[in-house]
Amino acid sequence: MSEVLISIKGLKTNFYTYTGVVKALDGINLDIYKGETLGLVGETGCGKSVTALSLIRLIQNPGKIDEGSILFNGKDLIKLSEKEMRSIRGNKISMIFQEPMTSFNPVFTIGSQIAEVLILHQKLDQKAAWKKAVEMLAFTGIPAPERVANSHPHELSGGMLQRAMISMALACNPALLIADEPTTALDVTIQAQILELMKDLKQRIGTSILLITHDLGVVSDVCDRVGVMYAGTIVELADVNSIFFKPAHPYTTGLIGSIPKINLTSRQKLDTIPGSVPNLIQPPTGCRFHPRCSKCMDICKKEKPLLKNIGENHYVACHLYDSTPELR
Amino acid sequence: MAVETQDVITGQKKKGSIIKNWSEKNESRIKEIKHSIRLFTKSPLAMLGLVIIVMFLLVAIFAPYIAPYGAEERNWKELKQPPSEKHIFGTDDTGGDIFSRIIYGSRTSLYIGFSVVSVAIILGTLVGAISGYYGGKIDELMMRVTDIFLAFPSLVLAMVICASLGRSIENVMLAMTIVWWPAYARLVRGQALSIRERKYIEAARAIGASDFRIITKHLAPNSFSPIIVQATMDLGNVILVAAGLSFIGFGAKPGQAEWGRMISEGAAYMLNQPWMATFPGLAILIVCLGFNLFGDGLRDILDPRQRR
Amino acid sequence: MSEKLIEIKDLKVYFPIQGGIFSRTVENVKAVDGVSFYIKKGETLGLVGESGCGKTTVGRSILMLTPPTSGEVLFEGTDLICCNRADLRKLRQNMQIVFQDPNSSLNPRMLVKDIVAEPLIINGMKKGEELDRKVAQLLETVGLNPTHANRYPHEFSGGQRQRIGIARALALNPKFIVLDEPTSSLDVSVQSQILNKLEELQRDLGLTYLFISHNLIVVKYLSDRVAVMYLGKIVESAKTDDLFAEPMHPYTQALLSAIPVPDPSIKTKRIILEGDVPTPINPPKGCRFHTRCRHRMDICDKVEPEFKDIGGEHFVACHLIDKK
Amino acid sequence: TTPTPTPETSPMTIVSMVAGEPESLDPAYDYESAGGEIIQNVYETLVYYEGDDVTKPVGVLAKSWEMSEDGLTYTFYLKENVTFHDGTAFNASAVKYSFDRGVIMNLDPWQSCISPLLAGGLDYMNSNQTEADQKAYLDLDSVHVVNETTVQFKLAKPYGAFVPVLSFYAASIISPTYDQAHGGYKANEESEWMTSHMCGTGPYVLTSWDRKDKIVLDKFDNYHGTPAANDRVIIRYVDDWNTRFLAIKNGEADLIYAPTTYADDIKKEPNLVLETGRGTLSVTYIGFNQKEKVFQDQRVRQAFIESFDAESYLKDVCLGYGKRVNGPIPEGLPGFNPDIPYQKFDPEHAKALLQEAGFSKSNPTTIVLNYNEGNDNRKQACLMLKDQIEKYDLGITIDVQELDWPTYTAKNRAGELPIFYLGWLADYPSADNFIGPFCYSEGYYADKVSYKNETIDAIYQEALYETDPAKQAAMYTEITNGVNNDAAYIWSTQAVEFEVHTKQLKGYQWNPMDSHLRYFTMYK
Amino acid sequence: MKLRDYVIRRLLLLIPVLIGITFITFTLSHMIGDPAAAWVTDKTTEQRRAIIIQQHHLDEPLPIQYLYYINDLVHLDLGNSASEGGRSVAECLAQYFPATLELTVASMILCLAIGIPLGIISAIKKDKLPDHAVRLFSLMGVSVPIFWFGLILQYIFYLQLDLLPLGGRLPLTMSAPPHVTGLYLIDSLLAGQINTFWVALVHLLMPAFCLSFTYLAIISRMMRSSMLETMTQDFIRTARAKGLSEKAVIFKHALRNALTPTTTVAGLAFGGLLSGAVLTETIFMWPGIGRYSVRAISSTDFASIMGFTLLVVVIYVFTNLIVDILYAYLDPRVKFG
Ligand SMILES: Nc1ncnc2c1ncn2[C@@H]1O[C@H](COP(=O)(O)OP(=O)(O)OP(=O)(O)O)[C@@H](O)[C@H]1O
Ligand SMILES: Nc1ncnc2c1ncn2[C@@H]1O[C@H](COP(=O)(O)OP(=O)(O)OP(=O)(O)O)[C@@H](O)[C@H]1O
Ligand SMILES: [Mg+2]
Ligand SMILES: [Mg+2]
Repeated sequence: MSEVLISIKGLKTNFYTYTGVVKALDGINLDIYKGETLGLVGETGCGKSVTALSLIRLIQNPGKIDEGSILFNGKDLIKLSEKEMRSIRGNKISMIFQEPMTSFNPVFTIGSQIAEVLILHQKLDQKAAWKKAVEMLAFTGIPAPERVANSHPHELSGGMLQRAMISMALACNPALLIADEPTTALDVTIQAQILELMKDLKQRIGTSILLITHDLGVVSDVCDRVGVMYAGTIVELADVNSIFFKPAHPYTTGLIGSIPKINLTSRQKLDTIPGSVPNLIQPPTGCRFHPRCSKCMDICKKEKPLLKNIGENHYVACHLYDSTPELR
Repeated sequence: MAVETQDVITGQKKKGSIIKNWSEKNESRIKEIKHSIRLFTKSPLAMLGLVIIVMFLLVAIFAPYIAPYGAEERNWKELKQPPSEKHIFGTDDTGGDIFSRIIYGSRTSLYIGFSVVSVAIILGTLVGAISGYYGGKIDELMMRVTDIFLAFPSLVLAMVICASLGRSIENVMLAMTIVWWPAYARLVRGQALSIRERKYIEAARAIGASDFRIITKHLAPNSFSPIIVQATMDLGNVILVAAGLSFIGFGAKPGQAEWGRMISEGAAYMLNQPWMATFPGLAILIVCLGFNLFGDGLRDILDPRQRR
Repeated sequence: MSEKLIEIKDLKVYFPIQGGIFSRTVENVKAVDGVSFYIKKGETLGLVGESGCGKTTVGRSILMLTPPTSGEVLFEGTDLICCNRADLRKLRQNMQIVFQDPNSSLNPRMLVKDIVAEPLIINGMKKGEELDRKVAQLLETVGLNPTHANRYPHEFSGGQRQRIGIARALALNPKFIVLDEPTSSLDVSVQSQILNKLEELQRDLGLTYLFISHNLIVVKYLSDRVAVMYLGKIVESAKTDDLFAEPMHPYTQALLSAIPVPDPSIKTKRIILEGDVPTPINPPKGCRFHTRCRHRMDICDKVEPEFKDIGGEHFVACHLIDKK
Repeated sequence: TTPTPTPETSPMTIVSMVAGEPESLDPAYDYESAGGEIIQNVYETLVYYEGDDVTKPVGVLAKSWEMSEDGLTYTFYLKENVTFHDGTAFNASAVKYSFDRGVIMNLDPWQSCISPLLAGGLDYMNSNQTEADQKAYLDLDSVHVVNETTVQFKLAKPYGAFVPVLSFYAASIISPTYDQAHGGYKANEESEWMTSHMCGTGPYVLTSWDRKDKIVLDKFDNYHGTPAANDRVIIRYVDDWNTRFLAIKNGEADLIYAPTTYADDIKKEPNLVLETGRGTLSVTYIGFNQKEKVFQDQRVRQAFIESFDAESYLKDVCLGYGKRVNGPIPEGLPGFNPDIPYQKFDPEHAKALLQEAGFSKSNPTTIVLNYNEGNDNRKQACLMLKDQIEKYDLGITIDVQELDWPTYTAKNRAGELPIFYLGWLADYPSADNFIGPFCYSEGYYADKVSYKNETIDAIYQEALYETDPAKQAAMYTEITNGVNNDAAYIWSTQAVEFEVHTKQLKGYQWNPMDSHLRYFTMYK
Repeated sequence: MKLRDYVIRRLLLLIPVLIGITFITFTLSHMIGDPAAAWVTDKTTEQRRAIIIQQHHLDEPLPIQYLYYINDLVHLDLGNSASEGGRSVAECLAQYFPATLELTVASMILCLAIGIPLGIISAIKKDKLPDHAVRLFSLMGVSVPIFWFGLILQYIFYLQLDLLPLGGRLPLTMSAPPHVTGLYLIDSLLAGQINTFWVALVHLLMPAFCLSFTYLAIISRMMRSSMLETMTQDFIRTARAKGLSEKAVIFKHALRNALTPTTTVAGLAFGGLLSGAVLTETIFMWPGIGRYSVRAISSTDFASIMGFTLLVVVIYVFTNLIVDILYAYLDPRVKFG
């Protein structure tokens, strides 16, 4: 496999709220390789977005990254000064969000908002930045980029804005693009447009992508590898085929089993995962999945399973595999 | 606040239906209240407001026990005395003890505040809820009417109404009610308009609920919190405007223990007997501050965005 | 399985837009513009389409929650549009709706038991022992612990809230339920719980569903027949398997190909539709889909294609069919 | 350019700061003291007084006068070489013009004091004032020009105090030429021009009037008498006491109007002189409206009288600035009798009277007591009375209410006030200006409060035409005793002179008939 | 809807409001026993009164009277002011209004100049000491009786510290600059009287601050909450993700968006300031319409009270209109509705 671009080790992020400490991330370990598209899936509230925001250190009050390291280009992002971190954001690592409609500032034109990144990171002057912005818009397949650049966000449709968002994110040739549910707010046909675009871009520029979604369809469509998250932990990490055809963790198994398959001919009962996501203020002891797990053992209630390599680039955090010898 | 749910799915379905025990029955309600209280205690300003309001209420209730002199007790031999041990805030130009008069004045202020605000709320809620819920022509008409009232700055409208009704506390209260209700109508209407769109209203209609039921059971309770906030702050505002009206000559009778009047009487002596106006003014300031602090805190608590 | 429980004929629902100086109605949002279909007793009709195409509006107007502009809504042969209030109220007991967003469909200030009991109370049941028992029974039916009846909705998870909504819908023993995207705000694992429950209820209680969704895969799972809507009109409807096996309308084809299939072994060639859905205020003339259609012909922007039965309960509205 | 602080405090400018602004500067219309002050400084009457005496009228525009035997005709011989501010000459026709004008315009001050005295005046007042009525009156020629310097007044009935009446500022002489040039006069209508413009013969000329701000009077160079000792007088209207007080402390004012409540504060200021002690021609009183059922009972009135501690009021509230009064006639007027006893304060007796009159806790009564807004002393007096009566614990509540001045006077005029605190200031220095309003059943106040005592009415009619001062005084004493016996009014106080000026200001003079101050003797 | 249509629509909507306002004032005028009160004083004779009643059609049926009333208003005949020696009310208003205008505009400027930065500080330091301090301060503003506050200011700044003048627009010894606009600050500059300008400015300070205190508080609160609201918006997160500094995020991206709702409040505040002038002008002896109205009240001069009310309401209504239009114009998202 190719080089590691970013290496996240033991990342813990907590939110200190009135009602208690939300232990949103409980020691995330994750490598992102150069040029790959890594999918991150999991139920709502499992910490996908927090992972992404922690990565570029945009966790806002009352949240705090308490432990862990994020190695990027040999530097630990956690230890960088805010100023150094700013020079990475939007430049080396950029991010796009779920709601294209609200992610642009309503009072500025699209073009000026894209140009802003270029002026900031590439030190272009106003005019050059604008020109580059228009180029970027054209790059993502926007017809009439000039007109779009001069438009205010409310004048454009969601699909268009998401393209513009992508243009902005790619403006500085980032090494990593984080996409937090980039298509969830869009219609099926528009979603298809954006997914096609992302696949296309991946080929054209070779940026690594961290794609966050809860749509397993999207994952299977565009990702190379998939990380499955549950309640602030990564429970399984493997290439996309392994996840879909050889899921190892009981949670992943349940997740894959609970989607209706397109090629079913008659109705059959879907798998379910009983219960619901735990409260992260008082997360279950040991394996956070144990209260919902059908294969729960005594050890699961006490000890937190570690992420273990159980096969060709297939990692799982589950006590069921404690006896499995590590492959690597 | 998801509930641990394994029991729901994995069985142990208790036969015997809903539990009858009071504390269990109201567990959630109690939890709600406790939660609100906890949120509230985290805000020092709101707590300060609450303390002020409680003190104010106690003072009003127990006025005769706290005040060293009567509300209208005048010692004609001790006019305009500066603060002393005998009269800690001094005396006024009729020999009344300012401290005692301020204490009794809290009753007047409370009386005005609560009457005006409660009548305005009832009237405003009625109009606003009907207007917001039905929309259309009724709404259009009612909103034009409130537009007209709201086109007046409140003090000015209260002033002309008082001027044409004549001078008395009752007229001041009437005028202020007339001035205040449209704001509530607006507020409730806005709430109604937004709540009307919520799906649970639709659900209620789908199960055949009457308009009356929807308004009383669904619309009203849910538009409650901004009204409570507004009402709390308005208690302060009403007291303030009433004092303003009193200052320009409407409202309280001569000699009556009313803060606005005490200030206006004291104003003429500001040069040499500043205590006459200073203390009643401080009383108004503190009480209004109490209501505003409390309301501000309530707003934060009741704002769902601030929750959890 | 042949009797038509619901039949809709040429349903139109317009929303006036007020504008101009005197706020007169200047235009209409033609949210539903001539829709006809039927649902047979005990079956599930899936209704799919992009956001804003009018799915919800159809569902709501069947229950008379939005008064239709014109057309007929027949429930067991009775036209609901002409009904008076009292009759409508009676008939309504037979029809219920479950909403997409379980957060806003439950009154946050009411306890769960009151929410579930409300339809019963409205329809004349007195408070007391019997009501409590009925509520407990309903909660159990949808798989909730009756001891939780004294809690507020926000103390439950999304899936559980959706179950509360279903319990409320079931309270009056309806024959027909409109399911307006009941799972689209839920996680997959929870979605499957709900889908299973709906399936189970239909089997046990003999319910008829109108299942609205934009997730074709879910629709496929639950529906007997599927109708595809585009901009206020149904462009195609057929038995589920027929539709998925052989979509006739170019829009259906594109829609089917656009769904990301959660199976990495299937790599379909996507048909990417250009541009966005036009607004329903001034829908395109002729065939509404012509602006985005790959097979556009001259006739398409002039003549509106007929919604035709091409056999086996398969209806399509497309000029291509005529050509064949 | 330089800043332009106009030298209003330069040596020969006197700045006086007072509270209320004039309503009008027209003597035929104005009937309040702020306007009266300006009128007295700019216009002149035929007669006035010297020093602080009010018993002996001296000629101002008149040299001398005489009364006919029957007391119906007064002949005045006028000063010569007197010019109006517009340069025209003062003469008998000017006097006639001014008097005809006053009667025809038929406004307040004339209606109440002058018109009824003149032959035909009362008839005219009672008519519709049509052109014919006006002509009828003018044809009577009740003010008759004998020659350039002689004028005759014909009275309707003999009236002993006619000469004092002529010292009332309403009887000022205005320039006919000037008035005619600016629209002349009409019946029942104030003259818009003359309300804010003046043209008289006095020591000052009206220079400007900035509404709600100031009036500037300048020395009249062609004045016929001793010219003013200063060049300019600025009268500023500042409602706020604090400002006035600060202004005089800072030297921005030479004189200010001060309510007595501030006496202590004033006395603390070393640079200020408080001129006080001499009695004004005024009486403050509390009137009972006998139309009200409660006050028809004389015991109740008596009880109220005995409940008002005038002595303490004077001492504690008025800080001694005032005098007690024993009846309607203030000290200093001919006819005042110091031997009449003061009303006495006797709470026990009062309580007994009220009990006797049927008041008890079980049958609560509320009585509304009114005074006019902004008058602190009156407020205090009312509250004092209230406190005393409520102390008896007989279920009587005194509801003290304040009313703004116009409403107060209007209600009073309509006889709608049950019990009220008011004052009466002399229009002209004569006891009948007090006895009449209070005691005669058709008098101004007696009428309002429905007080009527036929014996008194009879004595009054007689006293009016009595030309022997001693006899007249005896009659007035009889009337006063009668009224006091009837318990018709609570006599509260007689106000005293109360003026504040700086030490630098010299030449201060005061006469009880001055409507505030006359400035021409002052200098710095 | 186009902006032009929106403006026209708003202007048309103004008509019922104006009719309603006049209806209310008409009703109130007729509630005080004497409908002729506006034109008579307590010295007006009966005969004269009869003429006035005829002249102003006060003997007609009420609906007709209302039309005459409107007619009088249109011709700026607001009656005569009894408390001003019978001058016409319109004349009095014209005389006193510039002083009020000067005062309210100065207060408005103070409000914005102090309130907006305070709101920003408060939002940025949410739940920290500066936020608590600003909130307490601004709540003080809405809680303080303005007339009392004026007295206290006078006591401190004039009596104790002797820094600022007690009241009035200029010292008693100084004459007004030549009348052009009636605003002393402008007139003095026009006439080149720099000293007068400074003196007038110093006189303006205390009353303007006193008057602005209430609305300063409201504006800073509004600014705080709209700032907080804006800071939670997605586009702020985007701006941060771009690598912008916190300063740029706040001052470039958040401020523009948060200012727009504040302008509306500022518009409302203007009306509030006008009515607040009633109390402030009385305390500071400011010769404006507020003090005029209080004098009118103390002599039941109903015509003047009504005139004052109408003037204030009309200004209030029109400033709100202008602010709404401005708002619609400033915010590209606003749909005219
Ligand atoms: N500002 C915050 N304050 C408190 N808790 C927070 C905050 N932001 C996130 N959390 C908590 O952190 C956990 C992870 O949240 P996160 O947004 O990463 O979930 P997610 O996987 O992105 O979910 P979704 O699919 O809904 O976007 C959640 O339990 C959430 O409650
Ligand atoms: N009350 C209303 N007033 C005006 N327009 C409306 C109203 N309700 C719906 N519409 C419009 O009608 C069209 C159809 O709306 P509808 O909610 O039926 O779509 P939908 O297919 O359910 O969309 P979604 O998938 O987003 O739920 C939309 O363009 C919508 O904007
Ligand atoms: Mg997320
Ligand atoms: Mg919908």
